[in-house]
Amino acid sequence: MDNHAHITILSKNNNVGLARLSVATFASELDFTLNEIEEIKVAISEAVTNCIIHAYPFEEGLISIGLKIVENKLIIVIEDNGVGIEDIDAVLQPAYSTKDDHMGLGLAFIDSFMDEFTIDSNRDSGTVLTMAKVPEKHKNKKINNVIN
Amino acid sequence: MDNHAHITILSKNNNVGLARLSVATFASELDFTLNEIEEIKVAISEAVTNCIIHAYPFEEGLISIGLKIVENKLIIVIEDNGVGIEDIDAVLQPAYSTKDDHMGLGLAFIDSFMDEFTIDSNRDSGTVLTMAKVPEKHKNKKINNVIN
Amino acid sequence: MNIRTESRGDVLIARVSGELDISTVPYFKKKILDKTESTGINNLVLNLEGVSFIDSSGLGAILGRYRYLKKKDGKVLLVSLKPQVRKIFTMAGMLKIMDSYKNEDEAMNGFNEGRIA
Amino acid sequence: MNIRTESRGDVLIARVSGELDISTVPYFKKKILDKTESTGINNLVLNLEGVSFIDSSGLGAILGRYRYLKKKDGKVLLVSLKPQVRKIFTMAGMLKIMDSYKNEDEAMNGFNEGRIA
Ligand SMILES: Nc1ncnc2c1ncn2[C@@H]1O[C@H](COP(=O)(O)OP(=O)(O)O)[C@@H](O)[C@H]1O
Ligand SMILES: Nc1ncnc2c1ncn2[C@@H]1O[C@H](COP(=O)(O)OP(=O)(O)O)[C@@H](O)[C@H]1O
Repeated sequence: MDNHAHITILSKNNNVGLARLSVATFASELDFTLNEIEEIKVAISEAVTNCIIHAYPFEEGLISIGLKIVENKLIIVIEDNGVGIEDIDAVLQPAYSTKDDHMGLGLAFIDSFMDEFTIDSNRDSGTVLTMAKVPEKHKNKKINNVIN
Repeated sequence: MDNHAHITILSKNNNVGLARLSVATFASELDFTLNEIEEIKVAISEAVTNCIIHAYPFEEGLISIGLKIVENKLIIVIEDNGVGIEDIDAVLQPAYSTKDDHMGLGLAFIDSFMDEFTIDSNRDSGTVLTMAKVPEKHKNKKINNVIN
Repeated sequence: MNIRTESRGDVLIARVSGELDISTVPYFKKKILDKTESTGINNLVLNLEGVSFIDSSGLGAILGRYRYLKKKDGKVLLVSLKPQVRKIFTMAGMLKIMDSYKNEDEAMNGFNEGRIA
Repeated sequence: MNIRTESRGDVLIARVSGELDISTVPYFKKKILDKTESTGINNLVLNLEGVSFIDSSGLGAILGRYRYLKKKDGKVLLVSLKPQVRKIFTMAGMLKIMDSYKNEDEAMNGFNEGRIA
């Protein structure tokens, strides 16, 4: 059942849909509900949009999306070689944005919708977002096992 | 408008849908009709299925899908590191298959549905399929230009 | 991929929906085989109205059912092929060996006419 | 992304369908701006029934229209939010500043009640 895939796209607005759809299709191998798939789509959309807007503000760059299924866990690694993040703690605050007309909710959405979420970033060498999600169904199973 | 993307998947039955959907989404940036998108989906399905069945008959391997839009042309390169093809002329014949229960129509479908199609293969180093398609709309334009 | 079946006399109707490719062919084969064996019915009406995608693996699976049932003097009739699905069947020459009908009723009539003749 | 608009008195109704993300936000902004400017209407009913996806870029674009029209004493009302769309609006706290209605008629009533009060 374990699977993995890798997608590289250019940081173009049009490619956000491609990223979202590919990841949703890959994720559908697991027992996610439609609602959970929607949450994954929002997380991908936010992460890829951040690469387009923030990581590569001046010219197009590459966005790498690594996908993995290990047992019942979907693991997604989104990587850019863009400008990087100076203060990771700051950007993780909801409503914090380094751009005036942005809501600063992207990373907060990712954090709410995914079970695990970490950021690694270095000024000028880029940013790596790692996120993971397990279908609710399987989480319940685990809890039931503990209870019984 | 030019764009490119790259997808790597494992040679698992389940991943054919992912390949098809990703390519269809990427292709939809061009002016393809729904019917043409369906044709592209069949071509991808055949090429990726061949990698799964023929290129890696014994164990899973990687399938690489390169996507490019250059002006109005969609270019797709599908590559495996599998067993390779011994006699390319032979396999290009419709109804030719090296497997008993297969129809031998995959490559014929690709050839009908795409405008350009070439195979490069070496025994034991794998196979590269390159195909390209231009939306009918734009082909007509070219012809009109010549006529006028 | 979803397959619902119904038997009407000596005809099994299978209503297939979803994508028929290498990932769903094993389920398709097993489901049709199980149903024809458990009912002993050798005539099959394949309603493909809900099939949104088919490639040569899907065609191969249908051809396989056709050959299997033909050996038992059964027939396979096709129903409700969408234009893009019909195109694939036509290109493969499969409409030369299997009849195709607009709807299930016409296909059932197709069986009965065959019998009177 | 598809946006159809209709004016009813001093209210512009915009029926949006498709995915509202960074790739469609420029079209959304331009379409709403053009229509409100050309009609001089500052009240907007956004019918999002056909919106199958929205992320924070989409929310940002709607918030932008809200701020722009508010400066002109206009209002933005939301109509027909699907559950997953409503969740995103709620999480962003946007339903605290914009009212949401089941359908267009109720939203139009919402405007009228506001006026009587
Ligand atoms: N891939 C990235 N590269 C560089 N900076 C980023 C990246 N992703 C996020 N950031 C920074 O984190 C901030 C917060 O991001 P987010 O919560 O998504 O809100 P927004 O995108 O609306 O600003 C951004 O304003 C930006 O400064
Ligand atoms: N990627 C590949 N690697 C190795 N052999 C291949 C590959 N693709 C096609 N072939 C060979 O070409 C033949 C014809 O392929 P095709 O026309 O798709 O029909 P089928 O898959 O039904 O056999 C196959 O039977 C196989 O021998």
